[in-house]
Amino acid sequence: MISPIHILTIGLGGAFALGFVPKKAKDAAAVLMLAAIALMGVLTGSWLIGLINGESAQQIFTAGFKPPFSINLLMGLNESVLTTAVNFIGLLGGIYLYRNLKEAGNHAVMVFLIFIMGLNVVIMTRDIFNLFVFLEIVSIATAGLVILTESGKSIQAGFKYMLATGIISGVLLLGIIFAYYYSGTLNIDGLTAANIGALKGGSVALLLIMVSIILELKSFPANGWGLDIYEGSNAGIGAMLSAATATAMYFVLSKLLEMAGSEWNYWVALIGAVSFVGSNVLALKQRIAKRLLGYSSIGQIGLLMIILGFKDVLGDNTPYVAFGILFSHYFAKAGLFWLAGIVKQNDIANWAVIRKKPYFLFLMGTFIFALIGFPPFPSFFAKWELVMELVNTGNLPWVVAILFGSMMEAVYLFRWFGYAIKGENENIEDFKIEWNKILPVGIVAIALYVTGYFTSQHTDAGAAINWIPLFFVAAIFILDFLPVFIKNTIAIIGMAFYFYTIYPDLDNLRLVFEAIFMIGGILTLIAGYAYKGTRPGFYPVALLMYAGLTTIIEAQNTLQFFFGWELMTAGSYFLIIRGKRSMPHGLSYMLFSVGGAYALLMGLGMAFAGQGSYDMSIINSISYIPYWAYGLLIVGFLTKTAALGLHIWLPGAHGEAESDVSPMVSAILLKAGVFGIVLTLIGMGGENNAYPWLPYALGWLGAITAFSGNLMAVFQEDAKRLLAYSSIGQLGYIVLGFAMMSHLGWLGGFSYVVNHFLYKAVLFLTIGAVVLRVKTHNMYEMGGLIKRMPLAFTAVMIGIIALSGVPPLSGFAGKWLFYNAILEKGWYLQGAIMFFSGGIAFMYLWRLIHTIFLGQLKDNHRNVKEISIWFLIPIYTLLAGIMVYSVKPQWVLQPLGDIVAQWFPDGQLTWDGGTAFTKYGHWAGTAVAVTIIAAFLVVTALLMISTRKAHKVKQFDITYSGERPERPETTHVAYNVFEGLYQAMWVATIPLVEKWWNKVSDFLHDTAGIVRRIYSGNGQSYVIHIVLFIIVTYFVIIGG
Amino acid sequence: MKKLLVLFILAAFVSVLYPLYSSFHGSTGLTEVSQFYASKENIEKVNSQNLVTAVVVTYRGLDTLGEVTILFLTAAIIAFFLKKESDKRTLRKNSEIFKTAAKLLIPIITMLGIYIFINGHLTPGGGFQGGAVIASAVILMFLAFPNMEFSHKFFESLESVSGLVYVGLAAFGAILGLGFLDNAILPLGKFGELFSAGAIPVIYSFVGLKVGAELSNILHKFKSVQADN
Amino acid sequence: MEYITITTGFLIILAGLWAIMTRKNLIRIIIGFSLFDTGIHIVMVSMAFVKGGVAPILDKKELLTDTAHKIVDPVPQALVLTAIVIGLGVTALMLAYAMRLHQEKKSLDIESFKDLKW
Amino acid sequence: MEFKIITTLLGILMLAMSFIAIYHKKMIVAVIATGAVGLFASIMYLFLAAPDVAMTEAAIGSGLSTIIFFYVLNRIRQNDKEGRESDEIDEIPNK
Repeated sequence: MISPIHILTIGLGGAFALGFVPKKAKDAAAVLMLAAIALMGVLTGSWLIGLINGESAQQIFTAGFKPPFSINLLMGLNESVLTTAVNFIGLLGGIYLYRNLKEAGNHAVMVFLIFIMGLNVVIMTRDIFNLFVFLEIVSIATAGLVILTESGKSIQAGFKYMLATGIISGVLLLGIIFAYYYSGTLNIDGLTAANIGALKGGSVALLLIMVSIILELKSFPANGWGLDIYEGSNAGIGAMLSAATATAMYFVLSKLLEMAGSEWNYWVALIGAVSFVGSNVLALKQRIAKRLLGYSSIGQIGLLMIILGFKDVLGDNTPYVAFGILFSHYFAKAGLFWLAGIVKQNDIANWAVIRKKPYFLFLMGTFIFALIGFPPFPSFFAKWELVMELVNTGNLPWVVAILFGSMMEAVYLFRWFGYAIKGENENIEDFKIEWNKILPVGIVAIALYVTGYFTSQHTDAGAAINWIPLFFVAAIFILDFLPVFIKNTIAIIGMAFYFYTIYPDLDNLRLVFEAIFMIGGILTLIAGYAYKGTRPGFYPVALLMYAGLTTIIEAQNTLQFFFGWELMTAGSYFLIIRGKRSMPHGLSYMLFSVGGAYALLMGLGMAFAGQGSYDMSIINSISYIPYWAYGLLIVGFLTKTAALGLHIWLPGAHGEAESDVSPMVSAILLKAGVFGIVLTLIGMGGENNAYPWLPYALGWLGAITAFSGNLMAVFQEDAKRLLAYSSIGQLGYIVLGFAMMSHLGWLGGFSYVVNHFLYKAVLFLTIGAVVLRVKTHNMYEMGGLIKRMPLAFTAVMIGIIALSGVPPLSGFAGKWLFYNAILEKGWYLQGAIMFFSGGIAFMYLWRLIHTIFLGQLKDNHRNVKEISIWFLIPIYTLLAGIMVYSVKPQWVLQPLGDIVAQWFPDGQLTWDGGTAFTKYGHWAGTAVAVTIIAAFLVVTALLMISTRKAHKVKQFDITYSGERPERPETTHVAYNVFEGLYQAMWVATIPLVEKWWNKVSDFLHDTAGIVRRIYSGNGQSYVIHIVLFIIVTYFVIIGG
Repeated sequence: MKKLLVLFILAAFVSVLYPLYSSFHGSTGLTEVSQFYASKENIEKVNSQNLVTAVVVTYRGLDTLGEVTILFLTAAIIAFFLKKESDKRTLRKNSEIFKTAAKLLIPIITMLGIYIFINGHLTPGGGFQGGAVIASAVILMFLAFPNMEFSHKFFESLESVSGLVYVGLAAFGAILGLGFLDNAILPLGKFGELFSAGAIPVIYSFVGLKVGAELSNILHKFKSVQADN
Repeated sequence: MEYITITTGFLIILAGLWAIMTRKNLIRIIIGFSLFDTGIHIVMVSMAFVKGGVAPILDKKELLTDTAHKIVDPVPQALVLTAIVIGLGVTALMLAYAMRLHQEKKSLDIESFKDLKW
Repeated sequence: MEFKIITTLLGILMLAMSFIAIYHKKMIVAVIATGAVGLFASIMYLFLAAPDVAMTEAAIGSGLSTIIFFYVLNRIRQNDKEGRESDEIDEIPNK
């Protein structure tokens, strides 16, 4: 193999040779540069391959003497990975900047080439003064590249950068010379052996070296100059700084950390944590895209520093974790910077323009999800490993800091993404497509997916992940140009086939949920046939959600579970934000989901602690602070069931979603949270639960959620929001049922799970279909639709009867079980609340029938048609389910009872044919249902016969009252019908929770707004920051 | 107010640096590394009379290569940074005496520069110093003949050629299997003579040419900006 | 002797920093930077000095025997050579920047270049 | 001994020059003072048995960089004359 020293020959030779290229031959210069970078890449790449295949690392000696007497370089595995990465991104960056470099002339081309070459040597060198020289090369080259596309701002940024790096490298030089004085060597390995940190002066020399490298990494808060350069320079250069330079500098830090000794680990981690959290909080107020990316880069480097600081804890896993985060950052940040250069919009609000070319939106989404650490990207697996190990070793405060910082990053990145997806884009100038700029972006996006896949294969837990659903999603994404009819068919067939292949592997508990997810999914997809055109983007994201759901069910280990959980979150987020006005709700959904996911992550980490396995069974025997662990798991799952306090995303998200999406996210998605809670409660020991306070608290939370959800539903004028609030209430029941931790409670809970799935799907599908016809959500704008849509009317009527829990329909089963369970448990107060909220439920359910279907038909609805047949098919299939369940409850409840009996064998129902017995009474489902349905039919028939001759009054026939209404809706009997109740109950409807979350958000934003003023823009202040940073670290680390 | 703050910060910074200062006791002898350089066997191996030159050109040759690159980089950056300036010149007349003196001096100074870097391995001085001296001859040329067409193309080519030769010599050592930048690619000669120390004088000469060319380029850029309007 | 020079070096470093942190004029800041650099170089050379040592140029016969005990340390000197040249490069570049900044706003006050902040 | 005294004097002189470089009203004088600091430093290097460094410092540190400073000052002064009346180069007025 060719010696890596020839990187210098190629790089410098190329740069010097560029002097001969005539000024006119601009293309030749740029091509020569690209060829040189490619050649360096081939050289390092061949080393990478060789080293992976077992070649040994090579020391490169210069001048024919061995170190420490001459400078040596090292090409080991890490070096080969990183130099290849630098050359790769350098090549892509060169292609991206092709035109800019060409226009700037041969000199600029030389600078770029030397910049890349310098980074290579910085990575490889093992001599500290040589490191200094090549760092200077890199920073001078950077200062030159900043002004590549010159503007007043970029020159300012460049000057500040020069000033700051000048001071930093001066300090580094001081440190180096004193290190030489104490140790007599400049070789990094020699310095490691000399252990100069033990001397008083030596420790200061070491501090100066370490701190200057840390400062070069633009650590918060002495990094104003770094942010300026990200903002002020060409986006292509920003990409290089963030991807290539940061990567190389990070490796330098890790090299020097070896030298500094393990005492420094802690301090590097601490500085990293401060940088990660600080930078991400300050970014909250930032609205300029490139500067925002700068903040994010600094944050990511902080995270990497934490990893480096914990390298002893992470042990052999360190490279895996560090490379996972590093490569996600490297690809994603380069991609985002490049996108910023293509889109050419400073203000993140104007990024809505990216939507004009949907594939760019996809690229942006890829990068943002990769940065935050969603699957299937490498950062997901790395973060998982990191949190698991840190929790395992009891470093909880660090985990909290990491997750808090990540959360902040998610806030601003998703806000940005939200603007891109939903912002107003009509008046923004569209951007041009230049192929040399798009190519690199596409390549890094693909690279993210590929590296993600390979990262997952590295660990046993990751290798167990089933990628088939995800590949299916990818396939349907590629077929996105096809019409709805074809894609829908493919999706349905695919899901059905998948369900068919996996159901034999599932136990009964999982089968129940999988059936809800998959059969429910297929039924709601059928409604999709009603849509015309291609419906771009719908199928990939819907299937992504289902892929996540099925992964949760199938999960054999906690990593798989979390993988599925995040996929499901991502998919549902995209589904939700498809609605017209759903963006703000989409954002809050995502943030609650991310927060919940982090709670889960921490809980799963505690489960891992001490058990050393990722098998799903570990949550059955958590031994490390189990109260916290189970509590965190439950809180995490409660974000998906929208328990009170964590619910504010739900009404908007479900209410504003598309007609066939609402049932998916309401009837189906919420059950994922329930599944998680069930798993957790089983883990807590079922009947032998050792943590009584948790279910007790959970029970109260469920009861209060049920009450407030139902109460809020009463005051809604919007039909879909009404149903959404109703879901919150219903989930409250479910949570309460499971919290009772008894056979009957669980059976009630399960019966509600099945029921809620059935009727909420019916109601959302029907109301959604009606909305599609009448083009409004507001109930007072509807009325009398029974004449136009009798089938829809029937469906809603059956649905609300099932929901309200009165006999004869299936809802009654749940209610009956509940009251039995409450009596048995003795939770009378909670029971009373439940009973009360059941009453409240009638007050809104009635309105669904009355205001939409009864009363006067509006003029503009004279000609509406019955809802689409494609909605009617799933609706009536589900109705059939409700009827079967109602008439033969034992068919459902007996199997469910068997499932529950695994953990709660006591207090079972006893069955005698179709009659269920508890110690409080009995219930014969079939008999009751048949009797009541018969009576109902008789009464209806009688009524129809007797009212044949009734006189019909038109809506505006107001001769009787003699008044002319000023606003037509006030004539609607259902308009503001509960004003009286509202007068009495308004206290309970104050959105206290929402206010509290707003306060939290305002507090963080205000803090960011104040603190970021330290970045005054004055280069002089930045120098003061740097010196202060050195002083503070000195006093903290070495002491006075 | 701000000055008070800075004073305070500097005071604190002094307390950071103080341990370095207080633990400095002067050097009583050479470090292990420099003892190695000063050992008889290695002096013979490199065969350079000036040990600093030996260190600069061979032992730490990679630094020097980097350093030359930095000047090259600076020249390139300044060239594309300041290129938007037009190249008009002011017409200034210098006295004939000055011009004649310059005509005499310029070759002498250039010769001096060349002498300095060729003898870098024998006497104090070398590529950087010689290069700087050559650059000062160029300045004199600017001053004496402000209107003369300064052939910066020549200097750019000189820069490239000497750079390429430098890199080539360095790589040649690696290709021969001796090591990057090894001076033993040329015969070592007799200690203390001009043709000694292997490739050191050759390399240092090209460093000198390169540095001279680079500095001249930088100066020319600044000067042509100055002559604008 | 080396004590005196190293003290001078450190004091010039501080003087340079003082100029960088308090003076508003860009050129003055660059002068400060140049002083800061010079100070560091003086510290480095002082470090190389060995009492009674002569310059590491072996132009006398007697220096060839037991060289290591007669000369000063050549390594820091070599490093300073490099550092001085690098310093020149950085200073020149900073000056070029200052010139362009002045063209931009017709001002040399560092306070007037705060377009990028927060 | 006399070396020590001379070195001390040199040191004091350098500090004085630095003071001038930082505070003298005329920028030209300040630049010259900076060059002088370099020049004295190179004398110091000679005392410290570092003739190579002394040569470099004299030629580059105090020679060439001073010339570049002059070029830039000159250019800025011309710029100022085109642009406005005020001559900011020497002193920035207090705001």
